[in-house]
Amino acid sequence: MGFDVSEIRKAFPIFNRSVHGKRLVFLDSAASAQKPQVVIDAMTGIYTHSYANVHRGIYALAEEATEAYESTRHKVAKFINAPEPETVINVRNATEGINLVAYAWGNQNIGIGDRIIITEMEHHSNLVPWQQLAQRRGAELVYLPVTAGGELDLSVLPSLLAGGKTKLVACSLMSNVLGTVPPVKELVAAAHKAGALVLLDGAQAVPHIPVDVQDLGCDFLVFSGHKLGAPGVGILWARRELLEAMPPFLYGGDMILSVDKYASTWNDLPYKFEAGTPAIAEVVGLGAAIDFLSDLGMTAIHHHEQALVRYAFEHLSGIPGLQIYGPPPGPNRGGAVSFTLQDIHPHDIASILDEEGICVRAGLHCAEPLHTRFGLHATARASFYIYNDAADVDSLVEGLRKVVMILGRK
Amino acid sequence: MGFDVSEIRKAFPIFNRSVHGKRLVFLDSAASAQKPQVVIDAMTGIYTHSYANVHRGIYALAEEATEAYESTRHKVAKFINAPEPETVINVRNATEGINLVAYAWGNQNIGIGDRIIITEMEHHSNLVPWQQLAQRRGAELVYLPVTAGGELDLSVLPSLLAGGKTKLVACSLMSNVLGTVPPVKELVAAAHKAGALVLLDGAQAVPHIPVDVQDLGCDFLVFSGHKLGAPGVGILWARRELLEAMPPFLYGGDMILSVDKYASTWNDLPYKFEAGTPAIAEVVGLGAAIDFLSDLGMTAIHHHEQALVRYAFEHLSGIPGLQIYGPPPGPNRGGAVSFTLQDIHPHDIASILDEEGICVRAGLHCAEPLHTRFGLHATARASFYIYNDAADVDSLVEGLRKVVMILGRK
Amino acid sequence: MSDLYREYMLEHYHNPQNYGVLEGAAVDIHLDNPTCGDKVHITAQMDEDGHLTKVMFEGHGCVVSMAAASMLTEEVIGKSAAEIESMDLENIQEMMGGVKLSMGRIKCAMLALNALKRGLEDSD
Amino acid sequence: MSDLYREYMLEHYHNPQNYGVLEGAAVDIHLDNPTCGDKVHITAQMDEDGHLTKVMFEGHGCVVSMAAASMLTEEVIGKSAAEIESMDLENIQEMMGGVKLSMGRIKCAMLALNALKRGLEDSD
Ligand SMILES: Cc1ncc(COP(=O)(O)O)c(C=O)c1O
Ligand SMILES: Cc1ncc(COP(=O)(O)O)c(C=O)c1O
Repeated sequence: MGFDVSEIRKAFPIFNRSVHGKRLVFLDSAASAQKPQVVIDAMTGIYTHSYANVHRGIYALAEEATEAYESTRHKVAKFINAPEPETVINVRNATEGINLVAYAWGNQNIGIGDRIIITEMEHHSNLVPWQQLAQRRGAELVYLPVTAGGELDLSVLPSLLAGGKTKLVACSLMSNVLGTVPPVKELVAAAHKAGALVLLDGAQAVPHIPVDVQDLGCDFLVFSGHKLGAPGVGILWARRELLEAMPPFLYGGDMILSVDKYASTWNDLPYKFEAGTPAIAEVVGLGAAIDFLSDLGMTAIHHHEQALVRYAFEHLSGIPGLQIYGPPPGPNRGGAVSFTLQDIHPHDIASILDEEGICVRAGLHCAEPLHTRFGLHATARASFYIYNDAADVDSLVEGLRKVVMILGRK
Repeated sequence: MGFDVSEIRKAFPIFNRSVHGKRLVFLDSAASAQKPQVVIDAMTGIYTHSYANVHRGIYALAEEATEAYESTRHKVAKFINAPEPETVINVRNATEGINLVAYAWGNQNIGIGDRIIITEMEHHSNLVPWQQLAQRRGAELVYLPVTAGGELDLSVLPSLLAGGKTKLVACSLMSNVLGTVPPVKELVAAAHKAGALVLLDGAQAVPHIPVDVQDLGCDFLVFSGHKLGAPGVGILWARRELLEAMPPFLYGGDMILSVDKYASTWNDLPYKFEAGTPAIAEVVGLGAAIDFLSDLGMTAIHHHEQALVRYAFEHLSGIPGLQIYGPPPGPNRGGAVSFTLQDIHPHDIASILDEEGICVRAGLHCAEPLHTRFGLHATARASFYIYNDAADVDSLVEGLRKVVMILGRK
Repeated sequence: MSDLYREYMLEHYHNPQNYGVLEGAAVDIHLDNPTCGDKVHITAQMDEDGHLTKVMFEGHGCVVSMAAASMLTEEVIGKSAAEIESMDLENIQEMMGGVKLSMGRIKCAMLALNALKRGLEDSD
Repeated sequence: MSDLYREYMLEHYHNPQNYGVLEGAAVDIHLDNPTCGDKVHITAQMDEDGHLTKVMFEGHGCVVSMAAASMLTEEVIGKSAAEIESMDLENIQEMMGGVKLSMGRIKCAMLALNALKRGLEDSD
């Protein structure tokens, strides 16, 4: 399976623990990923050797902290192939990044009669901000449908884009429920032709597949550090012209050049969008996580996860009454595998698997309209990352057989 | 000086390092405080033993992480004597907390002709959000003046509050430049009598003096974890009725109860205001920092810092041309001591002190209108915390004599 | 095996007691946990003194929510609205044979009781 | 002692060269670093070929910004606008005797050069 999972697992201290006396089988990385020791050490290192508030500080500690903090910006820019580090904005998480765009860009650019297109497979974080923006501004929110096979139905796109009213298309680069990786370049081309901008939600994609904002041609990209092995910090990337034209979102220290009692002038990019003291050590941790992933190689990671998904499909399909949602294994499929099992409630699946040391998520995965689309109240989801292997899938399959034994139809 | 600084210093690993071959004398805690080992260990512990996304998770890891995360909310509530933990909202920093109120409460409650009162000594984070809100909503922003002695001039307050147009008074509980602790209870009483709410910026106060929201009688309080030894996370506290009446600020995962394509219902407090994956380990770190401070005792901390300020005033006054801004030592004085030295630029003061291992801040300290009020381009600021002692002040005095020797008037 | 999935719980899950709807009942309430999709519909009848004489439930959800609902329909017979109002998580855990519910499952276990409480309030 | 506060720098700081204002100069520009309060006012004269013949400065700020301004008024004599435009941090550090400026001081050192560049643009 491409690379040496047992070696990788050694880099993550959490795998030294057991759960209920069983081996830890962590299959919930789509919710949040485990942290490698290098990330923990990077943060401990800052706190132990070089901590101080960043920017403005003239003393050595502050210079060192600022350098460490700013170096992540360069790493992130390289990681997503952003043309300039100043277009990389540190935010709290993907959710805040999307809200920043919805407030700062949206309030200025979305008005009565304008249209925002999102898709039926969006996470609530890439749905509710647009729903509320549309309500606030008297705009129209329309949904690109998802097919029964879990793909975006792009055939509808031209009619949704027709008329030139669409100002924004917001779409996930990888579904956190179905694993779907939609044909984003096609979508971007169509949107741009119709005069609309494109925001891509990379919360699931950036940790798992190579993402290149210039190749994708998108206008905005957001993602969260915690899903790629970093602590609680997120990134908004946007094209420079857009960031320059946008008013600030949060106001306060660091984002201003000069403040007078009744007027202020804003700082340059990226600081204009980074109000207040940033999450210094956390950003440094993000840099370490990106180094760690880059060493493994994003393409290798994607191949590894594709192989795991294929293996999972093969072995899960033998369980009576188990149904997987989303596209079949393949290059346009990420490592989130959501399923139902007979009429057993996903909560019970997760509870019984927990007894076996297996961590899966159960519920709506913050994608209620998508579940409604499939007529589902909830699903169980296993999701893979670099520290998972075929043995984890085997444990899952065994655990699910136990679930059926305990709760299955007699 | 009340407690044993040399013991406390051992709890902070950064004091094992030297700077330019000299002993580290860290006098910039008002910008951001150093982290005790227990805080670093709390975060490492979560990442090593119990990390998973919080809420909704049914497996053991997620339960453990959620329990650790939520236990901080109880600690914070107790620390500031908030009546209910659900009124404690985790935000990124004090700045985001203030912006949350300015957007969610402000957009709904501030309109044309309304008045917002702030003070001349506010940090930009408690100034620019109100300035911009006033501009956005056609409201009036007025300033409570600061006296030459660095106190709030409360004599003007009745006339500013007259007419019942004032909806909000926003005021710092401790100036980050002058150290002033204004008579907030008096201010709250007057504001409430005039029908205005009061937001207190506790970014400087909460780490250094006992703060009791019920005793103060305020409506909103914000502060930042990083200034009290925790990582990058902040707190907004507000009265329940206010939080319940406010619309959400950020939209996304976790803050909703239910999402339909065109409408959503919001989650209960506190989650309604915590969109997206929170800073899990950071919040746990905040809990550890609060435990650490509580063990020392906030009153003891305040006494310790008062004694240091008194010592600093005595010894700094011997330096020719040195002028301190702000009130004299006393119970209503925090540990931030800002000064100028002849016509030597504060940048040069900070640079030369850095050579001696002494960290002070130089500039406007994000309080430009306050500097304008005193006709200053910049000041140098030394600020004290639990790990500082008289020897640090002695080093500062010695360093400043060197500055005068190198750059002083001939 | 887990405390939660013992014989007693599974009995109630596989063979729920009082499953169905009491037509024209004084108490008639729907409640759901939107975050996990559990739903109950509770109907109940009282005597003149306000003591519950018959309680039925319908719905779908996990073992915990359905077994708790089933047990509750037996547990509350003869109780007054005030007695129901004073029931809490502890009573429910006891009713379920002394399990200690984890945080993630408390909402499931409390769903039927919360519905019944609300239904009794509404019927005032 | 720090590289920054050597004799050479202090000379320029205590006895700035070309301090003052050139009346009616072709280049006349004010620039400040709002974040630290450094301010310069630069005036400059050119010959017919566009080479700088006289540059003066006024202002207040730290040793770095003031010494850099003072040195610059000497350094740039005889240079064309294009030559000024191509000057960067490295040239300034060299001009200052080969110091390595820390991040926090770069803006101070560059203030006068940035002002002169902008003044030359404006005078086009
Ligand atoms: C008085 C005061 N208010 C607000 C802030 C802003 O805090 P933060 O940067 O953590 O948001 C600060 C910190 O510099 C401060 O000193
Ligand atoms: C596709 C997608 N978008 C957005 C988010 C929100 O990320 P965060 O909670 O880190 O803001 C998630 C995470 O659950 C996600 O999977």
